[in-house]
Amino acid sequence: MTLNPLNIILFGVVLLLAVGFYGLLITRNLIKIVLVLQILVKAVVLALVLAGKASGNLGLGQSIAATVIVADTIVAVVALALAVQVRRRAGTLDIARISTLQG
Amino acid sequence: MIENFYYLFLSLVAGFCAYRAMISKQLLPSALYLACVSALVSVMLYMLGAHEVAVIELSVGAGLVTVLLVYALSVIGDDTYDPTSIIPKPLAFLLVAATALLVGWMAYPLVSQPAANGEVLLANVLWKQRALDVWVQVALIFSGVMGVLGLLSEKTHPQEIHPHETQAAAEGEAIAVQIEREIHV
Amino acid sequence: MNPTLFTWMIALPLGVSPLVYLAGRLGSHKMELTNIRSWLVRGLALLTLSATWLLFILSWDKFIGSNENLQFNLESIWLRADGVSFLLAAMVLGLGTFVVLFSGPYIAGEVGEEKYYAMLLAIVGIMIGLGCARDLFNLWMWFEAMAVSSYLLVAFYREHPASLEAGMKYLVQSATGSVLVLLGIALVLGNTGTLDMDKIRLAISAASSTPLGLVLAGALFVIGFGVKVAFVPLHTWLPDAHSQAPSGISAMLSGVVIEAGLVAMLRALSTLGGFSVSWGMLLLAFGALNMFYGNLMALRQTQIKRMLAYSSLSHIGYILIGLGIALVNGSPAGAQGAAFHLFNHTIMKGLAFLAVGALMFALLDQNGIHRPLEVNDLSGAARKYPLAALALSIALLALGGLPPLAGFMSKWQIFVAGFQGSNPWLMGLVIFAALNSVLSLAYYAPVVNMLYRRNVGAVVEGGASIPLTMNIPLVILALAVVVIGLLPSLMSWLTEPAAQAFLVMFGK
Amino acid sequence: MAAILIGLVIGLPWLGAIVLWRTRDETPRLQHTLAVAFSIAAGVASLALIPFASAETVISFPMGRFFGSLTFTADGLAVTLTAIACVIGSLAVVFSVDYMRGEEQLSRYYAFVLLFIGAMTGLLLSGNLLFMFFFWEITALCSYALISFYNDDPKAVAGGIKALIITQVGGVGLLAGALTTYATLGSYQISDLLADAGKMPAGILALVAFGVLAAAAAKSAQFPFHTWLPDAMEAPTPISALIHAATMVNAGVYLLARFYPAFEHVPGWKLSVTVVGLVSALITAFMALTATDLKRALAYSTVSQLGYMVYAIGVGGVFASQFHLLSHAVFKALLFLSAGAVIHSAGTRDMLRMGALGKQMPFARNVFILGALALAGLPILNGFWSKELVLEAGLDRGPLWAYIGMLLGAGMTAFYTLRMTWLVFFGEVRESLHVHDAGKAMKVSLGLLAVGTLTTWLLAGPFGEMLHETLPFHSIHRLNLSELAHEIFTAPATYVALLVVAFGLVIFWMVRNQPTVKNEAWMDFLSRESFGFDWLNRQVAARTVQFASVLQKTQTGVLSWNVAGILGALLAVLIFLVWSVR
Repeated sequence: MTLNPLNIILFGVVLLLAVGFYGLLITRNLIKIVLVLQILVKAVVLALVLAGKASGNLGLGQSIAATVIVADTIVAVVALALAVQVRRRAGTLDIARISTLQG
Repeated sequence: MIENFYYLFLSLVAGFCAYRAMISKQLLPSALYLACVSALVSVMLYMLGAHEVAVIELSVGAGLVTVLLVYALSVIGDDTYDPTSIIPKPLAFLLVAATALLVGWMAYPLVSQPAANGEVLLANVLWKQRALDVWVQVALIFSGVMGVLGLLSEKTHPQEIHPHETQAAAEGEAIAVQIEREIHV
Repeated sequence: MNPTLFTWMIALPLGVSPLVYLAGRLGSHKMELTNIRSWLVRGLALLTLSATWLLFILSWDKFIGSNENLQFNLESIWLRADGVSFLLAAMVLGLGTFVVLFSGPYIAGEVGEEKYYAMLLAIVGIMIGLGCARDLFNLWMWFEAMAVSSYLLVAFYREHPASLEAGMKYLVQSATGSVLVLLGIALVLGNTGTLDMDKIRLAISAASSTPLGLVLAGALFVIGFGVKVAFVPLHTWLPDAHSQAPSGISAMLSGVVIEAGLVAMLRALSTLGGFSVSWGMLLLAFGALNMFYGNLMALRQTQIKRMLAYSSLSHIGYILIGLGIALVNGSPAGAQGAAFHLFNHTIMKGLAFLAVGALMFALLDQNGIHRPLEVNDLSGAARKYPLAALALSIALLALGGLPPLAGFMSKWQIFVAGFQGSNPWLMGLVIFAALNSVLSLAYYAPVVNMLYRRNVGAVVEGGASIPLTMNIPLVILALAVVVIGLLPSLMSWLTEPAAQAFLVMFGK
Repeated sequence: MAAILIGLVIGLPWLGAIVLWRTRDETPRLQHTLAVAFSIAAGVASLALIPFASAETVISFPMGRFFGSLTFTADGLAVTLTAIACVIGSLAVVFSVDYMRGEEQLSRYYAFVLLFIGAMTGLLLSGNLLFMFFFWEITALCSYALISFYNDDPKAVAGGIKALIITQVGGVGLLAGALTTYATLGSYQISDLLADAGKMPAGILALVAFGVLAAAAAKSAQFPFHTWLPDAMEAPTPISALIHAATMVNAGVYLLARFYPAFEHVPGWKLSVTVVGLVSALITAFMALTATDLKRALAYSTVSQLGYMVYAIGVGGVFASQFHLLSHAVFKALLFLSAGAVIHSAGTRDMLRMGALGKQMPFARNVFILGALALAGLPILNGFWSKELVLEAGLDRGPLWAYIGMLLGAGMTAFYTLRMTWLVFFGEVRESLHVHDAGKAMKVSLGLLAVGTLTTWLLAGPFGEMLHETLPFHSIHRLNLSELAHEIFTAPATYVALLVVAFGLVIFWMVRNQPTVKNEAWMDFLSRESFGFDWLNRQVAARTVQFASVLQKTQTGVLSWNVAGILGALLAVLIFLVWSVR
């Protein structure tokens, strides 16, 4: 096992992913959930560039990473808009308090 | 190698910032920590040779998203309440740790022998080879704009609703109380 | 004729979508123009869809005439229209047209009407594009665009906390799924250095053994796309979203969006070739789980839209079993049954949601009541709404798999495939599926019974009438369900090429 | 010609169903007239079809890959049962004119009755397993709709659902049989299955055979699926006559008779059929001993008599079983309809509230007695001939213990038959019910059925001849009337059976003054619970619902748990894949 930079970046990606998923599981504030999703996106962007680098096709990796950044920013914007609307209509951001649909 | 050390340091700090962003009870510090994560990731991207993406990540990820978050916070007010997790934390930890270890182990062979690097200019790839992606992205942005307009534009500005005022909120409250009881038992 | 004509099926609805929005904003400060704007928006949407149908027919002609896939490329990214693409396009266009027709009175006067139609058109174009995408990342782009354009539609009633709640769960879970898909794409890119599906296939078949990274990528595709396809236990957003969205959108979500997710998943998985039996087993396992879980959950529902949402889970189960059998056995019958059931599910579930929507519109919305429609509200509805009640009954009985309706024939075809290999496990699975169909009758039949009760309930008593434009889609879809049940080979022109394409995709 | 007649027999009722569905409830006379016209037309067509009986496939219509061809074959077995279904069905419709007078939603009622008759004839005439299953399912749907016709009554709704679910569960057996046949022989044609059954691997053939047995038992309400039929008595009485005499329950027996040559050599199959018939005949006869609900008593006797038919097939007496089916269809329709006349005017089904009604409704009494005697198997009514034929086949070719069991059943039948008649029409007045005799349309149906009860046994000769001629795989033993009479009257078994019947009658006569037969608690319990199977059904239903409500808790509606579901599934899939790739 050689410690090349890519190994360490893979470690970083997995670390960010783990933190992000853990955050998704334990967070209850809607805005924070959007924020945590952004951590996951960072991890994915890093992973895409890493994959491009590892396969010797960095341009491709870069290109889709750039696209992903923009696309997921849009998702974040819509999510924030939804959160704002939830706050206006339901009066709270706590997902446990807006869990009326069950069963 | 010194490069390895840099990467390790950056990864750890990014992980730490991400952790702080996730764990912080206040939203504003969370947003700032997220910006830090973004900045650190873009440094790593830069070091990997992905200069253009690093710039985009820095401006969009660290800049725009932070601005948006702060803006949303200012619209909402100071509702930064983030109470105890619903899922037992050890369970969440186990689930995430097991998945992450498995993913890491399975993905490892990929990076064990990196290929030689063929440098290609991003602009060439993005606008020439991947032009269709860009077109779809236009559709996506349009949809997103529609979404934001549809969700937020108000013909009349109704009174903001505060907790405990609506029936749904009351129901939600009851459920939340029940969930909290279950957590503490 | 130009072989790239099919790309206009994608471009036209997408291009007109902003125009629809702009048309809906014309003189928006003048209240007296509301009706005109409303007509303009709907007319434009319908016109566009009609033109798209024309394009569909022309490209279909080309496709069948030349007997090979239509293709188009912009530099390195290819779009190819094969049988699966055309099946998806037909489903999307068909249901989209009916939903636009149906939504006229339903959405009229709501805030954001023009955005509703704009998004409806956009999502039609996007889904057709998704069916043609042949580049892994491009596929993700279409997939993400589909998700983004459906968020607004799900949370359309933005005044209602429940609707926002459903939208929020849908958004967060979809986003999580798409992150997983992206990781999978990164792994494929890292292993093969390319994103073009055919090149990936070549690269993988050249390698001697399957790298572990690609196995991981496959799992990530299954789970990531599986969120949208509503595999149990990734399905948790579905009952909420389907029951809270406007009924036309519920029909779209259940009738085509989850199917589009399935197509995306199969496209992505097929590139990983190699050990397709494992994928087959995985699909079979999820199929059995979906079927059983969906049926049991539907058994206890009192809200009819939620019940239909759970029944979607079980029908996805049947489709997965058909596909799984095709992968495990390599039997064309399984693929055909799955393609046929995919199509039938679109018309049956579309009909069911539209009929429920029509009843909901007449019984609740018109009286200004905003709450879910309960089964008990329908007591004696057939007295007052014979057409809608009959349409709903036909849809439910077809979903339950009773002949001579469409659902019976496609389930039968899947079952035949299961028995063909004389594999005891598959035979057992088919019998389990058949018993599940019986179980599903335990919740479909009481609804039908409720519709035809003699006692006309208070809710039905006070209901308004159902407008003509809502009834037209019901009549056409109900006729389709019956006729396809009687002449099952009627749709094979569409489903057989799809099954063929599916098998080609997986290299059978 | 045969093709046209087959088209008419199936098409006329269905056309009638569509027409009646569109009629308005404000015009009941029109509805009655249309229904009678369509059903009688179908009946006439079905009778006209009889001379054209042949083993040839008459209609063939390709349906595309995986579905085979839609074929129809009008052989002796099919045309006889078709005639029973259509003729007795049309008599039930005629009876309904009086019975359903003033009821609401007649369009739904008649539409489903006609749909039912059409589906039943389709099931009988179909030469293709897939379409047999197809029609099989439609009859199940129609029976559901008709049993819960009074759909505001929770009992009727529950009875309908029960019938639907149980027959559908059995139907899975037929489904498996049809699929296996197609997968092995590449054809859905019944004739191919009969011809090539020997070529199928033994295990596969056994699967088909027992699948068909399960389907038949469920449809004919045989053990262990006998629980749905008593609950189905919530239907209007003409429906009970239609379902339980003319159409649906016969389908199971028909299925066994149809496939008998294919499965005859499957080890254990004939014995299983015999046992199913025997157990059903005995336990339901036992339940009929204590029943106090008139229609339920008749329902139990139906299952019991169907047990005789199934038993007959189990011992190889296909002709005897079909002959008994014919007799039973006629006399049981007579019994149900005359009971319907009583219930209609008395307003109750409880026999303990009736008594001495005979004086006020002499016509109904007379025909009921006629039917009852046929059911008890007294000479020279049709029930006598066919039951003796069944018993004789059993003695000749079946195990002795089964024969003795069936004899016991015959004695019990005599007992409960007389008990029913006595409780309703004779004895003391227990409650002064204001009753009136049957109406005009009712009398027409009842009269015709009474004539049938007296005479259908005369058809034995031509019936046997026709079966012999048109069923190439069955090797039916031909028997003309005088041979039949000779055989029955010279066989000592006949006299043994008659003795047992007489014994049953005498025993009832001795206890007639305490007709409620201070039932022992255990007897009541066994009857009420259908020997524990009703309890079993309830348990299965309750457990399913309970499981479902536990499962509902998994849909927490909380986003955190939803995401945990995604991660958990990812973990599970990864573990599965790593395990399967290694």
